[in-house]
Amino acid sequence: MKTLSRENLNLWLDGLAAQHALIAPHLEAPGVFYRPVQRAQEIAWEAGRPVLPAKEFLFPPSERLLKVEKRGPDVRLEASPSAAPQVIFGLRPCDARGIRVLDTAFVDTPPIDSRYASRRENTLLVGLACRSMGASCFCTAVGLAPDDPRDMDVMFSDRGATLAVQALTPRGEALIANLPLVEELGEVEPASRREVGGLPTAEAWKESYSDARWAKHGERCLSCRLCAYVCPTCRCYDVRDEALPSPPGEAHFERLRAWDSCMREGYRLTAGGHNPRAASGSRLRNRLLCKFVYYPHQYGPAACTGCGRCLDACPVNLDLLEIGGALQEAAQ
Amino acid sequence: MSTADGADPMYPLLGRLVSSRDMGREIKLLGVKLLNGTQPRFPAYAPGQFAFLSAFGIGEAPFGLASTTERGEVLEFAVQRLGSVTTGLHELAEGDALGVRGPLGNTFPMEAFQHKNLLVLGGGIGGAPLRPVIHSVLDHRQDYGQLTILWAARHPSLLIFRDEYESWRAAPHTELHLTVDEADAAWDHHVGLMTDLVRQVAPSAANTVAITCGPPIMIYHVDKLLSELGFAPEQRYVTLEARMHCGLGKCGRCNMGELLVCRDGPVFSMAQVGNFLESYL
Amino acid sequence: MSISEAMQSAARDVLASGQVQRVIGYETGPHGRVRPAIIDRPEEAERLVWSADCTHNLTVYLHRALNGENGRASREAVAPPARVAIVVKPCDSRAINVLLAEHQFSREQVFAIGMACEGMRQGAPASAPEATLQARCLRCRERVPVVHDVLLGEPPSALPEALPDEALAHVRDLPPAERAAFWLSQFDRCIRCYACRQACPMCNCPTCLFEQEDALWVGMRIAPSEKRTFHLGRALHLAGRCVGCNECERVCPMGIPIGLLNRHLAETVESLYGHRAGMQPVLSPVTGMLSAEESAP
Amino acid sequence: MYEPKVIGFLCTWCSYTGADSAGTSRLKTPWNLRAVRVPCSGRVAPELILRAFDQGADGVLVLGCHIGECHYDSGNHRAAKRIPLLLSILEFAGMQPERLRLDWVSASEGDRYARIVSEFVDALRPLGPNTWRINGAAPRADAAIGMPLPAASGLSGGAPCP
Repeated sequence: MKTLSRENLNLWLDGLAAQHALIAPHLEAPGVFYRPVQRAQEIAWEAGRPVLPAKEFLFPPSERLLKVEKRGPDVRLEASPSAAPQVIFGLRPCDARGIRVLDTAFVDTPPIDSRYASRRENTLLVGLACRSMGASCFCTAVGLAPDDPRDMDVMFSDRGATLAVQALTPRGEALIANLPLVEELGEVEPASRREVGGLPTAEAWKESYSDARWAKHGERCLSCRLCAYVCPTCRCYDVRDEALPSPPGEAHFERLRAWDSCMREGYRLTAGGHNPRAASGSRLRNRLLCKFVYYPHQYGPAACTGCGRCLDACPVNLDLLEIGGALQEAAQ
Repeated sequence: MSTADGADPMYPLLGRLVSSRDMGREIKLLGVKLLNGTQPRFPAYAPGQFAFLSAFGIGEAPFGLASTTERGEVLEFAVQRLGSVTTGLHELAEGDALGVRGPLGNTFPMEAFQHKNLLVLGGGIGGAPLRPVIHSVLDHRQDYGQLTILWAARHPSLLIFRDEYESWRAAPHTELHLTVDEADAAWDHHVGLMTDLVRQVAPSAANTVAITCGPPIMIYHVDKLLSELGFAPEQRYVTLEARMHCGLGKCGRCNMGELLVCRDGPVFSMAQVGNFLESYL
Repeated sequence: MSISEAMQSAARDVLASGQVQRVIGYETGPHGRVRPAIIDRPEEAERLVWSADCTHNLTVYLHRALNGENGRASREAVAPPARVAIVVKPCDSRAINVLLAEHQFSREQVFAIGMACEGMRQGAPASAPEATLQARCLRCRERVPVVHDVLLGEPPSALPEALPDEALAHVRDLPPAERAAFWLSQFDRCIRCYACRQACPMCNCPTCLFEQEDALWVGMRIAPSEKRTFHLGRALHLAGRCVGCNECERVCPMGIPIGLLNRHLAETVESLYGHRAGMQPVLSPVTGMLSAEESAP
Repeated sequence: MYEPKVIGFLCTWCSYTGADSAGTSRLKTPWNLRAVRVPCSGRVAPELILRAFDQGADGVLVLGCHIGECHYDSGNHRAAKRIPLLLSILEFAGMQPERLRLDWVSASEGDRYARIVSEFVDALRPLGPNTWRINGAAPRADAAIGMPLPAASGLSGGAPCP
């Protein structure tokens, strides 16, 4: 195993922050967030799972798709600029998997989303293994582990005075090529795992489509978008044109895209005003079935990384594991 | 977004409105020609596909292509004024610039329809994406069997492509049946819902494919009726609508179960979407 | 009989006798978290609980339930219940008064199971038993719901001294530039998930002004300026209507102290018009005419 | 001296004509005010004023008919109710209160119009540009402020790692 002293790690991170945008867990008043940091000192080391996943650095809450400039009958379109390099440090395995899941929709499935792809090409994922699982974590139920390195470019595991380092991709190799790594005997101690039951099979989710309980769950749902916006894999978006300040005689606009969620009441409205998912139960069902049935069908992987954010943050305790557990029981 | 050749499919091509013609109450047929220059041409497209039109500064919305590649390079769209984008498109004058993104979505399997009888059921503005089917059949009349068109609207003023009815009727082995929910004084055709008209025409399911487009409630009931008339799910096609934002299978807006209307559709056979139709309603 | 049992029995009775078709109360979910429970059958009443974790304001469900926007997942229309029983704390019951004044439903459609309230604990709906009361409860002197058809529990004979709103005073006393920086850093965290709005019983417009598709009032960007406009605008729409249940702040995943905005305006309205929202079923004075003395030249 | 950009919402039945009569009486009024003619001061929803500030206004002046003289009977009552509350929340959010003012000007009060606009602009000048408008991201000031904030609810169950 190769290790790096904490001192050298901090020096390296300071250096990275000077070259690229360095994003890492950072303590802001009410909690820990992935934020751009200037120095290693600003990193929250002993933090639990950050409040939000790192999705916003690849798929920002809102961004410009293009700028439109109208001058009389003429129209000029201007594409938005491309992304700058960034390193996300201290990424949790669940959040790295979230990014891999987004990749399948935005990059791996043609046509490529150039904005996402440009950010993704310019982003390195440097993980920090969790030593244990939090109360609401269920990464083990979706085939991950608290110290799962698979979706990272580089993985660090904290061993106290030193950290074990492992590069998993050529880009990761290049990133740590000049680090003063020390070869040490022994293996990295695996994180403590907790097996979490309750997650139905894709087949059982699919079978649940006409289950009467969706309506009961829907009665409690407030139709906010919290679960989708704290989710590492929810990627629905809305597109609209908005006016920009313009010089005299011209009209400037920007075409924006911004996060949207299928939990919103008017989300699935058709142009004629018909709403196929007017009922909150059908929206909840759609979101959960998207995670485990629809998204895998469209893009490959299941769109749940077991981070447990939706379990904790739901104002009315709509619990994926509880809903799923009951469905699995019904299926058996 | 970029395709294999590096073009950005979220980036619209610039076009000009070459014609804007009133077809019915608040319904216009827009003719769009792409600007010459360095831009790539609008690729060849097939019946069933759709494209996004941008009213710059207001937004973008998907519309079924109502023209065929064979009949010329002008792209035609039937646009009913409903919301902000359609209002913006209606207010454009001939010569104004607009954006076009497409063609997107799948197509009607016109080859598989050859030598079959076709039953085309269009309700209101839902008739727009069916016009390319009708035109393709009329332009290759010998390749298809009997063509029966059932055309409906809430009111005669909402019937689209009225100036083409003569030519449709004049084609060999072609029938056109009209109905409106509510007639005006000049109306001398059937009055009633599309389902009434289907019952009256009583089409035979033998060697026939039915293609339906219209409001969800019409699709649902017409489909039920066709099933009763002996049309198997594989013989019943629909083209569906959703207020999508990308048309590329990304934005997630248009899913119907595991299918995306934009990428897997908009044309579906009932064998694919029969189970979901209830939820679409 | 414990207070939870008394509540279960009240719920069972009104359902069994057909007085109501639905009861909205509290139950305990996984990991001991208390959450809303919506039950339609008397035998489900045993699920209901009452504790210092019942912090949710359930009146948010009243408008939806009585207007037929239920959670149905299929095409069949389900008739809305004619009358609904709801478990209310004193603060929640004030929301019923506001909604009654705004004609969202009629008094006859609601059977209020009032709870004599001693305050909710910090960390609710999953607090530690030794946790102290929420700050909003320490400031509150109401122990009996202003709207109730049955009252459960014993209101205490003597009330503790209500605590002053230190957080509000603190923000008010900041120099303007620091106050602006403070709020900007708070609003900056917002992700526009609209949990605050959806959890609010007063936010029942069919389409929120801040989500109109024309973007004339506020743009769709999830950016500081738009977020600030949303929060300040929403606070204004709640002036004279907010009952201080603090659900907006509780549900916020980003820890934004939204309640401060509402409390500031509630105090302003009280000092200008002597109005406290929901104490009676009367409209907010903010939407009406000036009184005779105010409009004197 | 900084010249502020002021948006004036003027009721068409009174203050808009009042501005005219200030002009015909050749009264000097600051050029800083850009008038928006509205049917009534009651039309001026607080969101319009928020929008004006978001778009870069240094000050917003709302002028309506005197109480009792509203063309629609009670429109100005609504303005009198809402705008003080808007001012209160804007001040609470850190804006200088001098930047928003509601007042009454009748059609014949050209002198009063000129006086109010001058007063308003004079009060704005020393304040300098309004920092309310945000271009791009907000300065991420850590809320290092001695106040207990609500915990972010997404935090409660996180893993106690690394």
